[in-house]
Amino acid sequence: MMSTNRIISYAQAINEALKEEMALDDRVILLGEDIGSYGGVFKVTKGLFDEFGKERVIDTPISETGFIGAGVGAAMTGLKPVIEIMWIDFSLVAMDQIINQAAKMAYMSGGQTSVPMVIRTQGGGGRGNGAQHSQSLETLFAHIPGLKVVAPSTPYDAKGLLKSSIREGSPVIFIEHKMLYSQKGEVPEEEYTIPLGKADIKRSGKDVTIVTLSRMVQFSLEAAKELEKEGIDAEVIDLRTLVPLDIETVKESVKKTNRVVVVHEATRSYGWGAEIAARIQEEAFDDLDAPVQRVGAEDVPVPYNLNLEKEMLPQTKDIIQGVKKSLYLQMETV
Amino acid sequence: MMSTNRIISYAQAINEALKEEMALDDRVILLGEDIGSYGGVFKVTKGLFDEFGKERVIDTPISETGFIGAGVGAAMTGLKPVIEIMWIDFSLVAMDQIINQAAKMAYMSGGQTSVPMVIRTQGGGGRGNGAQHSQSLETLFAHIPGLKVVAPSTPYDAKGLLKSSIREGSPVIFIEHKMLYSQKGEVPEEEYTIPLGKADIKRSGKDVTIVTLSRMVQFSLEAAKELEKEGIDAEVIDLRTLVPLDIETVKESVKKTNRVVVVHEATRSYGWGAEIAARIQEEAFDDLDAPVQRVGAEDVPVPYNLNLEKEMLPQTKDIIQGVKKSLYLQMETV
Amino acid sequence: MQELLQTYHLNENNFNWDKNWFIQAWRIMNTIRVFEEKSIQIYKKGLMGGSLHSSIGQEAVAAGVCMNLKKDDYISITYRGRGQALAKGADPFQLFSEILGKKTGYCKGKGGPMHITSQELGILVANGIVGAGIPIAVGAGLSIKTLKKNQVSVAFFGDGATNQGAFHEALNLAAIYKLPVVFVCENNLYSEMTPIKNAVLNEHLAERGLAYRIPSIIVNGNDVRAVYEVAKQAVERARSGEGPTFIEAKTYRLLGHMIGDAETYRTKEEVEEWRQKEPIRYFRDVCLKQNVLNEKELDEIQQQVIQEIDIAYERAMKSEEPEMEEIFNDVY
Amino acid sequence: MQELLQTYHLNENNFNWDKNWFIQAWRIMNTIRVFEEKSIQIYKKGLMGGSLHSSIGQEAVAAGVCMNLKKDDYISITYRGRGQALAKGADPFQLFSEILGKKTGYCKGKGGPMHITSQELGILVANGIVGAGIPIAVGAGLSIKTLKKNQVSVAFFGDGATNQGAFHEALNLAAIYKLPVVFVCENNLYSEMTPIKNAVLNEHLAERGLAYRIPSIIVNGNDVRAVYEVAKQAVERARSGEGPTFIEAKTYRLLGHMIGDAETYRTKEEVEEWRQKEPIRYFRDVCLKQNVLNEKELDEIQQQVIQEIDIAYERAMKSEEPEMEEIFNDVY
Ligand SMILES: Cc1ncc(C[n+]2csc(CCOP(=O)(O)OP(=O)(O)O)c2C)c(N)n1
Ligand SMILES: Cc1ncc(C[n+]2csc(CCOP(=O)(O)OP(=O)(O)O)c2C)c(N)n1
Ligand SMILES: [Mg+2]
Ligand SMILES: [Mg+2]
Repeated sequence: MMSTNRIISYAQAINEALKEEMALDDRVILLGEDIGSYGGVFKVTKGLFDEFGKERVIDTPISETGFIGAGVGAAMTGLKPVIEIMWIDFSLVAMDQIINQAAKMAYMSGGQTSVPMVIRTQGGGGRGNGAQHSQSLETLFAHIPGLKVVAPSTPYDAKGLLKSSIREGSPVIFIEHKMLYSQKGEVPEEEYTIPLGKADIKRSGKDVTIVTLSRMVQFSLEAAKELEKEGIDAEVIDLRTLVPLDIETVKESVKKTNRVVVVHEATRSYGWGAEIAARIQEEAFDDLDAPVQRVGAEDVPVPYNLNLEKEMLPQTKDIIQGVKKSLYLQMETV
Repeated sequence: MMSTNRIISYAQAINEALKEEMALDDRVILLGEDIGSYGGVFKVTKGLFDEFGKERVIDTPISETGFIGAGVGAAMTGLKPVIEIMWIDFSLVAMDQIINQAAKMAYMSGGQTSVPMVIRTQGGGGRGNGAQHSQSLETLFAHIPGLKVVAPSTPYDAKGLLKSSIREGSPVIFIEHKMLYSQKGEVPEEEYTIPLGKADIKRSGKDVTIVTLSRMVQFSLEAAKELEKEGIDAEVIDLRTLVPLDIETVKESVKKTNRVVVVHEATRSYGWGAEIAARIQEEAFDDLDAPVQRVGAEDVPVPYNLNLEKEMLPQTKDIIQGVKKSLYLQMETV
Repeated sequence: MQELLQTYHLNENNFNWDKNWFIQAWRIMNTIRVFEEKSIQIYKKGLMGGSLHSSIGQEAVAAGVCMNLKKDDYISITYRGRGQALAKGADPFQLFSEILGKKTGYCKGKGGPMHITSQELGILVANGIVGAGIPIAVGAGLSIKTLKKNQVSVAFFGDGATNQGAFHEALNLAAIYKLPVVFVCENNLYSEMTPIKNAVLNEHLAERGLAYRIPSIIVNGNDVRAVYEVAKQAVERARSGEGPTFIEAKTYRLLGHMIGDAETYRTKEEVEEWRQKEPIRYFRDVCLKQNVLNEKELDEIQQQVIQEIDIAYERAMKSEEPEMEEIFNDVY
Repeated sequence: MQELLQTYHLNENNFNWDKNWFIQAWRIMNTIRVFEEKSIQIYKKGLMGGSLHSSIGQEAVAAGVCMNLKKDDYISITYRGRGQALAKGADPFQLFSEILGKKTGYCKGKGGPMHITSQELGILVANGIVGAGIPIAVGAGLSIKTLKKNQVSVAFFGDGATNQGAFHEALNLAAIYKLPVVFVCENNLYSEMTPIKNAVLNEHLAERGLAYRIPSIIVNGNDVRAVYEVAKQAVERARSGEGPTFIEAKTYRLLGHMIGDAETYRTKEEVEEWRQKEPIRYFRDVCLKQNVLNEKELDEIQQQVIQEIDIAYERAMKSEEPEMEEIFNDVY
């Protein structure tokens, strides 16, 4: 990270990325619900309508299949659409356009066409939004060849990764976290980008490797702090992108720590943590002194009640417990 | 399996299950495209329209969101819909009704309502149907709490599992394989059901455990035969259902063989094989003498050209190779 | 085709509710209003999670439609659906409990304000996904027809929902299968912050019903009597096996999309104008002008309602939270 | 609203193509027919994978529409789309190569018969998902408008596709953004084995365009001249910034849904009746009756076409398979 003292929010960082890329490249347009003069329900597109006009910041009717599909067609014919799906849960009404169309277009055409499109959306729980507004669905996209999947954890990463995503030649699912929008962090004035597929070590440590992304990076850092008090030195790797996956950085870390905990907010079973676990044991079996632990949400829909929701989603204490398990420490000590 | 000599096809077995359950329970209705007097494009519903009439075997317009949604509503109010999605790839146009509605209804209502509905569909490649008609999408459903996921490999299993699925009180995604429809096998005259969540050991062996389902069971059995010639004795476990997952049977096997290969037709990365690998290393770490190997399709869309498709999808030779890898044998000998 | 489209005008001379119906309408609309106001307080006090979408200004639609329904008739509603639930007979205590996330809520506190369900009252589900409840209501219609019941199924949804594919597919299914379904589109002029006039070219959303050859009718959604009459016809058609009807009820959302909405997308004047026409004030005037209910009677009912709602709220506040183990129940 | 719906009747006296246009129409339609017949042979010989959906009987729609298009105009087509591709100028050799899975195919053999694309010819994509190509065509329209190009974008789809949510959402977007899009619904009376009359209540699918206030026109899809005229107006409207048009071309699929379809859902008589009205026979009669082209001229062109197709086929058969490494290309 370049030196800077400028502190802005995650939402503002994303806003800046959009603004800069739109200024740089006329072909970048925005599509989505209430993103125009209102600036988006999470205020991420604030000011862009005034700056770039209604031809480039386009309010849509509530028809995600329609406007994602239109994005695919627009991307194939010269534009670079950045589309907001207001909540990741709503991507499910447009799944055909994402998985059967956007993801497969380049391949089915033998490379003739491409879909340089970004779908920005936000996921995750923590606000009591209930079962249809709190999901972490990144694994669904990561499993589909043809899609890149990004999920930033800090304002700095959000900006740099979004700028790269917009410059990609293929569809990118860019997943923000609702609980991070107001979080602040350092973001330099100068331009920068962060390449997709490069994990970031958010904390170095030697005893155990925590592999995570998005909001769980924060929780993992908190867990690491707690663990430090007990003399456990955790390394926290922020994957930043699931596709491409930077397994090398993870393997490097495992060589050193010999223990891994994968942490995600998605429900545990068949979640992306399984892929990380599978890869590590495949490719670094002999480096492992203990099974890879997974910390994820319980395998149930997200309940509304805030206490239940908290219990259902992974928390700092669950990460601590996962780490201890991987260190074969007594569970009772947690 | 009961003793019998009756040999019928996978398609016929499914047809029988539908027929029997419809005869048994008036509330069972069928919905889908061309399933009526035509009997379905794969002929699975043949004869049912004549037998049960148009009130119970209902042709739908091409509107999967509409009729899956109607299925959800019907299931909540007294019917037991069995819905055909002609190709699993088309489920993507109805993903909201499956994931946000069917899967969450019971939970969101605090258990007041339930959705006893089966979505029958067929997936997989091998026929040159191209990228939008050859996918193996079972992992997407398995990751969603609230859905059960079944994928039978034989006529016997197909019939018994479908009958159980129809009797379930919650939504079941029942995934048939297009290349299995004409395959024949023993199916007794007498009634039977197979409970969801019980894996079946299709071949016992002591040297390595192959964990698989659907069409890959056949390929795995072929691989086992080949391996036998080289003195390798493989156990082949057919999971039959991903949710519920019978990890116990797998772990039992691993205790004996100490080596596992997971085989699926879905693309490898973030596929369900990762979950199996993750679970085994979590719960049977000390039983493993080698990393769990995964054999899956390459991480690309399914190409049309039949040779390319074959190369892209897992074949018997890939399973053999996976087994040898897990036995630390030279790859060159394959 | 055009002949399937009608605009309903209430004939004041021909309208003959007896006094009890006036009282009932008044009571239901006030119950909704007071409940919603209390909910907003709850929300602002930070006592609940998620977002809160108020239906203040739209009470006449819920009341007018549901006054035609029996307990075992079905309704499918939305995140903005506590009003319809109340009109269908929901208990304010259980509703408050639900939005407070209490064990005593309709969904044990697991559904929340967006997902009110009452199996007992035929409230199928309140949906957080725009448009998604429409095919579900159609499915209930399919059950009714297949099981030869005498019920009807009503789908409530907004103007914005008519742009979703689910709307389109569901209406066509109801049309071709001739299902006992009533589609009630509450056109409150906005979908979130987007005026419906920016999202469709149609002057009347009822035009959309015609695409499926469903009889479609436009009604003043702020006049509970007019809504009642139109819904009555539609419900009767449905019950007698004549198939679906599409109702466009023209109304207005007096508050923001959700509590906290900056409402930069509309003028204070516009809101004020609609406030003059809002259903409770309007109905009060009708009652007075026609000498059905006097000031005192009206006020008394209102006071009763306020008390009932207060009691329900207090009780809900004192109720228990669900146990943690609840997390694992009701998944399958 | 109703005023937006029209039925087009060709005025024989007013119709003034010059001879070259007649020749072109004849050539295109025959090219499609012969190509399709050859494809069926290929399929029956087991030389290709997947399924094959023939457009025999529907040639006039592809020809009549595409004769109005320039090379850089866009079309979005379906699994039944080799006809439209040919009408848009596709090379039979590259098409055969594609359905044979050869390296020399439009998509290097990776797309197959259902997924013909030609970036160069503006063939955006052939879709295997019913309805999915419609929003994609709308997106191309959005590019044209945003980038201020003089192109148009045409979406071809079937009668059955009008029941998909994607159709609904896409038409509304094109309407409100006034995009240069022409929606061409080939109503061939069936979606797979289901007669469209079982799937909608509408007599004319053009009624559906009205729901978005899109001018909608019904045309005899078996008369290439009528299709041409109607498409001409639509394309002109689009190019001049007046927005989308919906065309319902009434036609008939003379063969089964796919090769191998048992066709139990319709009578031989029905098929025979339509065979009498099929576009090539019909157009031949027109040419002869109006003395534009004589038997000999017509036959000669047909013979040329047959030869060209044969040569293309032979060349394609001799072409190479793609390399195995192709699997890993073009994913991102
Ligand atoms: C599929 C989907 N897209 C977007 C949203 C976000 N959203 C919630 S309410 C709403 C507006 C709905 O407008 P309308 O149907 O008119 O109902 P109203 O809120 O006015 O009652 C939107 C866009 C959603 N919940 N679901
Ligand atoms: C979403 C979806 N549902 C179902 C199918 C299976 N299917 C393929 S073609 C077809 C019929 C389409 O009918 P129509 O739109 O009239 O086109 P036609 O085949 O007559 O050209 C169906 C149902 C599909 N490809 N996609
Ligand atoms: Mg609205
Ligand atoms: Mg058709």
